[in-house]
Amino acid sequence: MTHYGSSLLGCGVIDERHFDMEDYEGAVARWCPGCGDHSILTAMQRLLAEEQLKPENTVFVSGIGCSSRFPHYMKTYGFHGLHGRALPVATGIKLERPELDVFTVMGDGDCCSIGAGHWIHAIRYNVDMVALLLDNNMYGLTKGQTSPTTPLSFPSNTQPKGSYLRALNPLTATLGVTNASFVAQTVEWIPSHLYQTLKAAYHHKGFAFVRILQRCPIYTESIYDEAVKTPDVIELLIHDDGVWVKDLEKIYEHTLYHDPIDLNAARALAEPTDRVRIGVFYRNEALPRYEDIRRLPAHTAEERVKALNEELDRYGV
Amino acid sequence: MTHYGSSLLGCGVIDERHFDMEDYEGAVARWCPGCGDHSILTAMQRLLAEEQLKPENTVFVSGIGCSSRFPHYMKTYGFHGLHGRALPVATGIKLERPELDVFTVMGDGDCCSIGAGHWIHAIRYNVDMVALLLDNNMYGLTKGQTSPTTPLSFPSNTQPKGSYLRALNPLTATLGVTNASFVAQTVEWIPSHLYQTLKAAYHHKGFAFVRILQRCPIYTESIYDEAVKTPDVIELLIHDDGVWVKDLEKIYEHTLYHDPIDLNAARALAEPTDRVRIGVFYRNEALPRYEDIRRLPAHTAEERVKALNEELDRYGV
Amino acid sequence: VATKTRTSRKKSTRKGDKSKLEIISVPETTVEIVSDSGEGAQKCGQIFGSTCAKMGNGAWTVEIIPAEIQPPPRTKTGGSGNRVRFGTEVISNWGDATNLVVAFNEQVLLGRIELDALADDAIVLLENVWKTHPDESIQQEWKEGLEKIRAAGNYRIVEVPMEEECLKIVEDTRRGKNMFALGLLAWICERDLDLIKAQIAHQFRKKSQEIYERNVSLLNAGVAWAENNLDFRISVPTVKSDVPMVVMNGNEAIGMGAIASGMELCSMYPITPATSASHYLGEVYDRFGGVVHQAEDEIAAVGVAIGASYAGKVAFTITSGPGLSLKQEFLGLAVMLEVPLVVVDVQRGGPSTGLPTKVEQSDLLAALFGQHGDAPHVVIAPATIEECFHVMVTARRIAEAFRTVVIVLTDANLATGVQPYPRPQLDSRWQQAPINLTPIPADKPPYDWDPRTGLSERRVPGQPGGEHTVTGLAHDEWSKVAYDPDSHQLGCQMRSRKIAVLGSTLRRPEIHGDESGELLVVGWGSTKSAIDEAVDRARAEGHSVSSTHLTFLSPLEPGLKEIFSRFERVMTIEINYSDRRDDPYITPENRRRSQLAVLLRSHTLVDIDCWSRVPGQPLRPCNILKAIKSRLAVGVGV
Amino acid sequence: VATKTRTSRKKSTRKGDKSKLEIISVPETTVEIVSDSGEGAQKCGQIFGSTCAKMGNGAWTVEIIPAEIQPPPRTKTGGSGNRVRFGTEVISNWGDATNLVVAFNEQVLLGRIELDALADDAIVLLENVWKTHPDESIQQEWKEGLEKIRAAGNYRIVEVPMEEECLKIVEDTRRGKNMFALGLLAWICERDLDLIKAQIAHQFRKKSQEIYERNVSLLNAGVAWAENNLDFRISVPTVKSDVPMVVMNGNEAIGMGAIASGMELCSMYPITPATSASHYLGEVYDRFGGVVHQAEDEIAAVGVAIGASYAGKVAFTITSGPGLSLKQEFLGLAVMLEVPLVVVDVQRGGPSTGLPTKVEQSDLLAALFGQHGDAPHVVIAPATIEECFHVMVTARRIAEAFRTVVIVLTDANLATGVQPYPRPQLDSRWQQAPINLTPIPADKPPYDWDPRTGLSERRVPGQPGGEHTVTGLAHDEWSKVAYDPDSHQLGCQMRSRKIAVLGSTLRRPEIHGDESGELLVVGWGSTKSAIDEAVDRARAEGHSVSSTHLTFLSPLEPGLKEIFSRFERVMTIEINYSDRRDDPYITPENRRRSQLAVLLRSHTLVDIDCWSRVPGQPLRPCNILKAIKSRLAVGVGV
Ligand SMILES: Cc1ncc(C[n+]2csc(CCOP(=O)(O)OP(=O)(O)O)c2C)c(N)n1
Ligand SMILES: Cc1ncc(C[n+]2csc(CCOP(=O)(O)OP(=O)(O)O)c2C)c(N)n1
Ligand code: SF4
Ligand code: SF4
Ligand SMILES: [Mg+2]
Ligand SMILES: [Mg+2]
Repeated sequence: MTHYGSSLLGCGVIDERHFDMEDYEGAVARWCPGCGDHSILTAMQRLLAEEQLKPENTVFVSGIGCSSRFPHYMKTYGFHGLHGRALPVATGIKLERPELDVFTVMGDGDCCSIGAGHWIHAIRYNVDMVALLLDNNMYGLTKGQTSPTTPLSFPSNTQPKGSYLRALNPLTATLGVTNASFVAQTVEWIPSHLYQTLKAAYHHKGFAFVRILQRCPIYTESIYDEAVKTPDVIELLIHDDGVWVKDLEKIYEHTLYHDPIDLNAARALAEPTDRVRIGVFYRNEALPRYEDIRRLPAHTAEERVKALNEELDRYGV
Repeated sequence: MTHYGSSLLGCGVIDERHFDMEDYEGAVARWCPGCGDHSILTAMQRLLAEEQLKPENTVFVSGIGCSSRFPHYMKTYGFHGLHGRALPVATGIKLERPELDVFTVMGDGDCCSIGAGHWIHAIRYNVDMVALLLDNNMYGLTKGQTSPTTPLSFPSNTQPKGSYLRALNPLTATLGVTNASFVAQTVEWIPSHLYQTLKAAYHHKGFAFVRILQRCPIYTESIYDEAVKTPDVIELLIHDDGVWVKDLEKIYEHTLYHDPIDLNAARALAEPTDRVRIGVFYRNEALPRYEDIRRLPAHTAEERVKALNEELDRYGV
Repeated sequence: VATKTRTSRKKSTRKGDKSKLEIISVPETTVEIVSDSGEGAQKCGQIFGSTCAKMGNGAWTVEIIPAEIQPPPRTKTGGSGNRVRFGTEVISNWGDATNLVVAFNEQVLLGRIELDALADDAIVLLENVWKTHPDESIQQEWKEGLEKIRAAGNYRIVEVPMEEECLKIVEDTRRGKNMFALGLLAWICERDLDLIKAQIAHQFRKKSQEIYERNVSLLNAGVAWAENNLDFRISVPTVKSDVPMVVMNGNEAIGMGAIASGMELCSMYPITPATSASHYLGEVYDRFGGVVHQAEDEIAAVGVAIGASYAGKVAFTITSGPGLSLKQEFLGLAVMLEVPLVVVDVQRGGPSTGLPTKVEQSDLLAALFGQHGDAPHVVIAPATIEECFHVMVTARRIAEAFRTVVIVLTDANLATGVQPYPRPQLDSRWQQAPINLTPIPADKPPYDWDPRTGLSERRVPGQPGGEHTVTGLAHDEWSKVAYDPDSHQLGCQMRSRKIAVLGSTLRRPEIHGDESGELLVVGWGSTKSAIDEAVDRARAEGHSVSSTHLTFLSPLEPGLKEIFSRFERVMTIEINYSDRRDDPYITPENRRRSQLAVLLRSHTLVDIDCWSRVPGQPLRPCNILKAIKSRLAVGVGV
Repeated sequence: VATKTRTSRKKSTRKGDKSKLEIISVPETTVEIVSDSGEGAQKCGQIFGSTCAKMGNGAWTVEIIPAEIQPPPRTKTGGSGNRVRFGTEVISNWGDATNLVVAFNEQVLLGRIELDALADDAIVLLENVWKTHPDESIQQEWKEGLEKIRAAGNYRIVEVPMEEECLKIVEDTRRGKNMFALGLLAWICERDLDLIKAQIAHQFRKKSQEIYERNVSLLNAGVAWAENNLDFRISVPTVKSDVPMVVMNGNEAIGMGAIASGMELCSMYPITPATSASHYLGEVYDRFGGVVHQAEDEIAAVGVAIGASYAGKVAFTITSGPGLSLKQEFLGLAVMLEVPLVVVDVQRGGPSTGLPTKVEQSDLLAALFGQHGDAPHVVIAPATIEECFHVMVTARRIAEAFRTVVIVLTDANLATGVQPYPRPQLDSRWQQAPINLTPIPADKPPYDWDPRTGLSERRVPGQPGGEHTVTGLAHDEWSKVAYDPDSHQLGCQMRSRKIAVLGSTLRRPEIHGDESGELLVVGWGSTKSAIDEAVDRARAEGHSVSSTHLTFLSPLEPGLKEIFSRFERVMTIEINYSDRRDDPYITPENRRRSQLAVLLRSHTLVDIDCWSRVPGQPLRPCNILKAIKSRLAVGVGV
């Protein structure tokens, strides 16, 4: 993301603080043992340390869900809001304070079900933020209901005989929306790839949407089992403009060189296959960012009063 | 759509009524002179007459907007509901009464802005209905505000300096959603193509989404001007499984033979060009329909009581 | 309906001799111009209205809006135009009835008559091209229409060959009649032609000089025709006010007030009748560093506003009933997080989509109680267009100082009504302070509630050492999720307490009329002026009645019970639904009462009666007067 | 807190001689089992609870839920399990305090003690593996923990080597201790082991026989250990009820009630604590031709239900507070269209996301007034699990007969509480009639309102000749958009009238206790049994207090004012927020009162006081008793 970090705070003075990963640790994470959210939290703390982001200028925004507890576990500013409504809040924050680094953390129900309308429009606005979809294919916090990304005929408490619909594909859905500028997929159980993807998303200028396949040992353990155990299932999308983790090809032999500027290819690659493709599907920094389009020079109270008096003149009798 | 029409009503007796277009005319349409909605209404009345749909077994569902006044002007059952919420209501109707023919009429604000979440999910459910997007690129009823489909920098009352974002493309958005089964585009000023497209949508088994480019002489007159005046701008997608209006090629010379089963091609074709492509982009009847998946045999009151008594036995002390 | 004009005209010497010009001199009069939509009556009415204001009259202009998007020509429901009530003194409501009307056809006039818009002795100027219209059926309609009109009241009807006269100047009279009509009215009401021309020039500033001139000659033609053919003029003395005045509608006032308060973001989704405020801001806001964000829906609109408020500066969202319903969940969140937020609800007819363009006051209880759970917050209702301006400054201040949600309830009557009022003397201290990024000491909790007041200091991202996560879950002073009984009880208590503290700073409402008596009428919002006017008339007739008007609905202003106790009867007058006392099945026990009455009965335990209607129109002083008298007629406690 | 057991034990002869077994014979007792989550205390508690029910005891089982998704082991807030209160008579609430508790570690026990869950003389069975735990710090925690525990009350503490004993049978004691504990409780409380084994068999029906047997041997081990080491048993006589009984929780009752009412569609979006009702229906509904539709959000959920209702059969949606807020707009539409609809709100702690798993009664005003505009509808609140079943039949009937929205307010206490109640005698007439497709005469309007009652005949698609478009805009009897004053006034009147008509069919509420006296306590919803119990105790102590409980909140039941007038004081007791009389800044005038109190004060003008708390727990009879006494202590009208 763009860096205004110190502009407001440091006012010229060099900020000599150094931050370690621990400096970003908030409350003790209360996810289940083996929950994929833990490793995402770690990767994020590593990223912030690597980028030396100022805790006070970083905001994590979330909805409601297991995944949405994320901000509580970071030692930054956080907004744990309403189920499905993280993106409008994050958009408002960036509109008022473009200099802040904003990360939005959502679950699959949060983002793709109740939040779907905001999701589509956040992609359009292309506000400069990182938007993470922690996708465990299930409603976790409410104890196991079918989500839009639940695989066909996978059982849940609301659909005990198995999900009635094919899973929604968050990648093709995102890629179908005009102004999509960054679309990536990664998995929480390959830390190096997860980290590099978060990093790429962070450095992207615009709305960086990352779908993270996330294990939920409680409700969807079996779903990612194979993908976790057999490297053969994974296919790496590699490119200099995307994510290219050195040496990862040694473990995951299926690789595909894909230029993320190619939208049609991205859409085709995003279609479901028996492989799990991870990497950056699409990336285009040429697209305008809403908060830039709307940015205005600051006005002092006096300037406003002066201008408003001129305005009132127009209405004088 | 599938026809249970007489099954409930006629109970074996042959229904000898014949319906002319006039039989489908409700209140006098109160759209502005030159409003594209008029010709859509006419095409629809023609379709119902051609298909001899029973007025009592046909339901038009809409949201709120100029376009959503549509049901009032039809002499069928109608549900003029809430802004953005037509699709859930229509889904409920089909769940309870699959034998009814349901048509959903939405505006571009209605469907693509406030209704976006329902739109995405209605595509997923693939309920067997016709869903029309009457797209005048503007909020009409509320007197001219930018809609998601308003072209970049086209002015409106809320964005007088011009729309800030590129227009959302309803076709690529729809095609990005898993289970999309019918996606077409037509224009209201070519009645024969409009009619054939409605007809194809009606006969499609599943959620038939049709974007109709609709003129609004009051707020967006200029937008479709060129497309209306110069046939050269139009490009016909033709195919036996799509829409193929005899002799139309004589006027509109740009034609493209496109097999609507090819999803990748459909997505590529749906991308904006300086041509206006009309026809069926995608069509796939192999996909399951939600109301079919969920349909259950009817139960009598007595059967229910009996089964519930058995159930209560399980809870007996 | 009886009117001042009538009485005063009686006084003026009437010879019945055409050569002698009758001057109807009155303290106030009400003028209407009504046409098919598209014939420009509204433009004419607006210019006439602001001319009155600019000349120093008190004036109130309201729109006459057709029901349909595109009504058919020559229909009763299709009428479009304006009503302008103006007088020597301040005028703050649309009054009882029209004394002078210019109608472009007899059908739209009939529509107005059926809505009981005209005074019984109104003067009617009626385009008569229809009389001789080629289309037989139209001639027939005219004949029958005129009979109906004559039967309806003792109108003084003057047929005007508007078409004929205008054709002398333009071909398409649909684009000209309105200026001719303006000329008629200008002459009759002795309006300043230079002021009118100046406004025509402004109206057509983007058009060619030629168009301007054509309109002026149409205006002059109207003046000339009136001069040559009419034997009366209406004279409403003007007194130039000594303070500078501005003239605008309530939504423009809301917009300017938002600017004056220093709010930088209006996050909205279009909905009538709120939208025009964002149209206004869309035009000018960026000159003040302000942004109008049109969100994808009302939920996103309030979410964006909350995000911006959380991030530093109080933002606002503006909507109407259906949008309020959609925002309820987010309002509860803002209350819980103690993020300041201003919400404007420009009320319209309900329930559901209801009457989108019409006035109603039926969102009061939803604004007060619509959020699930216990979510104390502030609700304020401006009563005049001037208050629409100032309420935004107050609302932003309260939202910030008390870290809470402030809902501002206006309505379609204020939103579209145009009135001159004293020009606000702007103060840069009304503007909210720049974002404060001073570091936070480690031992200071994000909710450092003062246990007595429940108040705490606002904190925004960027303040070093202040890192914390706000949450809609029950939480303690450190904003940590806390489900224990004490934490939740304390949080609820602190959020409620600060509203009581705000209440303790309020003044008791003023009484219009005697401090005690037989009947007290209580109102809120846009009905103030109509109620006060009715009360004045009742008092003039010797009745013992007073009125009071509430600006704060939550917290309520102090002293209400004591005030009510000084009157034998208390009743609210509102534009929302209540069962009538004599309706079948309705008992004093199960009667559905109007919304303020429900609130005040609970608050004061006084047996507060109500008179309320949902006509989709502002209330008329004369009808309020009737209600007052009939209430005085029945015994106490009935 | 004082308890029955204590008193009665005093009576039982105590020798202090180990060989002599003490029988603590009591009319009722309360048992808790609490462990770290994942150790299966809940399964143990459920089996124990339903065993009590099956043996013919009155019993009430509530869950003890940890705050966090995955609480760390051995923490005070991490306790998970059940409380079972059972007795000879009917038991309908969780009571005051626990008399016997089995705790898997000292920390979760401390958590319960801090929540004041234990009776002062409670018997505590405590796993003591921690005492000698390799980890020093844990040994330390144990030492300090036990000191705290001893300091907290006069508990009779028995250390149990659960780990040691279970290891004789299984390696992983996390999967076994709960059955051992069940054995302990079974022996102490003289429970029927065959009934217990049958339920273990049912619990593990999908698992192997071996697993079943392992659990049974753990059970037996627990029984044996108790027999050999304990010198007391608790005896609660059972009387087999003469009517057949069923045992379930409130959400299961809601689900079965929906089936009994003939509703075929539950359109929902998951939200705690409502979801388990749809889990239940998800399992069984299709056997009744019913569908659980999980929509994309709450708005779509209610929209789908309305669509289905409109198309033929009344459908329902189920949610909790946040979902209610989101549904408000659609509820207003259903009222306006007069489409029947049933909405269940299983209330939880608010505002906002609040306390998702905890009980509260704070959605009352939002349910009554949350829709913008005037939208009269029905609100009902069941008070017991039995009523949860029957209310669904009533709600569906009213929704259909009155063509309106019926909101059913339950809460987390009813949703998760498990209790035996008389088995419903099903009646096929409870089922809604098949869709009626008879043709409609041309002259019959879609809203053929009876002008006296506002009632009209329902019409569904498929009825020839009945074609029309329903609209949320103001409309006339033909469902044609109508903005004229009379049409809108009439529509509002008809929609209000029919609710009054429903009210006229209701019975006045019954009084628990004397028909008049010093104090009347008014409640609604799940607090009934706790209030009545407290009132009984107060009366036993000679106080003049009665209680009454409201099932209908809109329309209100008749005769309330008259009933209230027979008591010197009236107060509501609710689980929602109210300012305390003695809070700073709080005056009788500005005091925020609990929600039913607000409603009843307005309705009856009686000075109704309130005592309400938001502990995130059901109220305890003992606390209600305190409140009653303190209210009686202060003078009238204070
Ligand atoms: C408006 C609203 N609806 C429903 C809920 C209940 N709820 C909380 S989290 C959640 C879904 C959780 O699933 P997901 O978004 O996938 O996140 P996860 O827990 O799997 O990380 C739901 C339905 C709520 N809190 N608010
Ligand atoms: C909940 C809600 N929000 C907003 C509105 C106001 N409103 C009515 S129609 C409309 C949009 C109309 O535009 P569109 O959907 O494109 O339909 P069109 O009028 O152009 O045919 C809006 C915002 C409303 N009625 N309800
Ligand atoms: S339930 Fe699943 S998603 Fe939630 S914390 Fe546990 S493992 Fe993670
Ligand atoms: S405003 Fe536009 S869309 Fe609406 S009726 Fe008129 S022409 Fe049609
Ligand atoms: Mg999930
Ligand atoms: Mg539109």
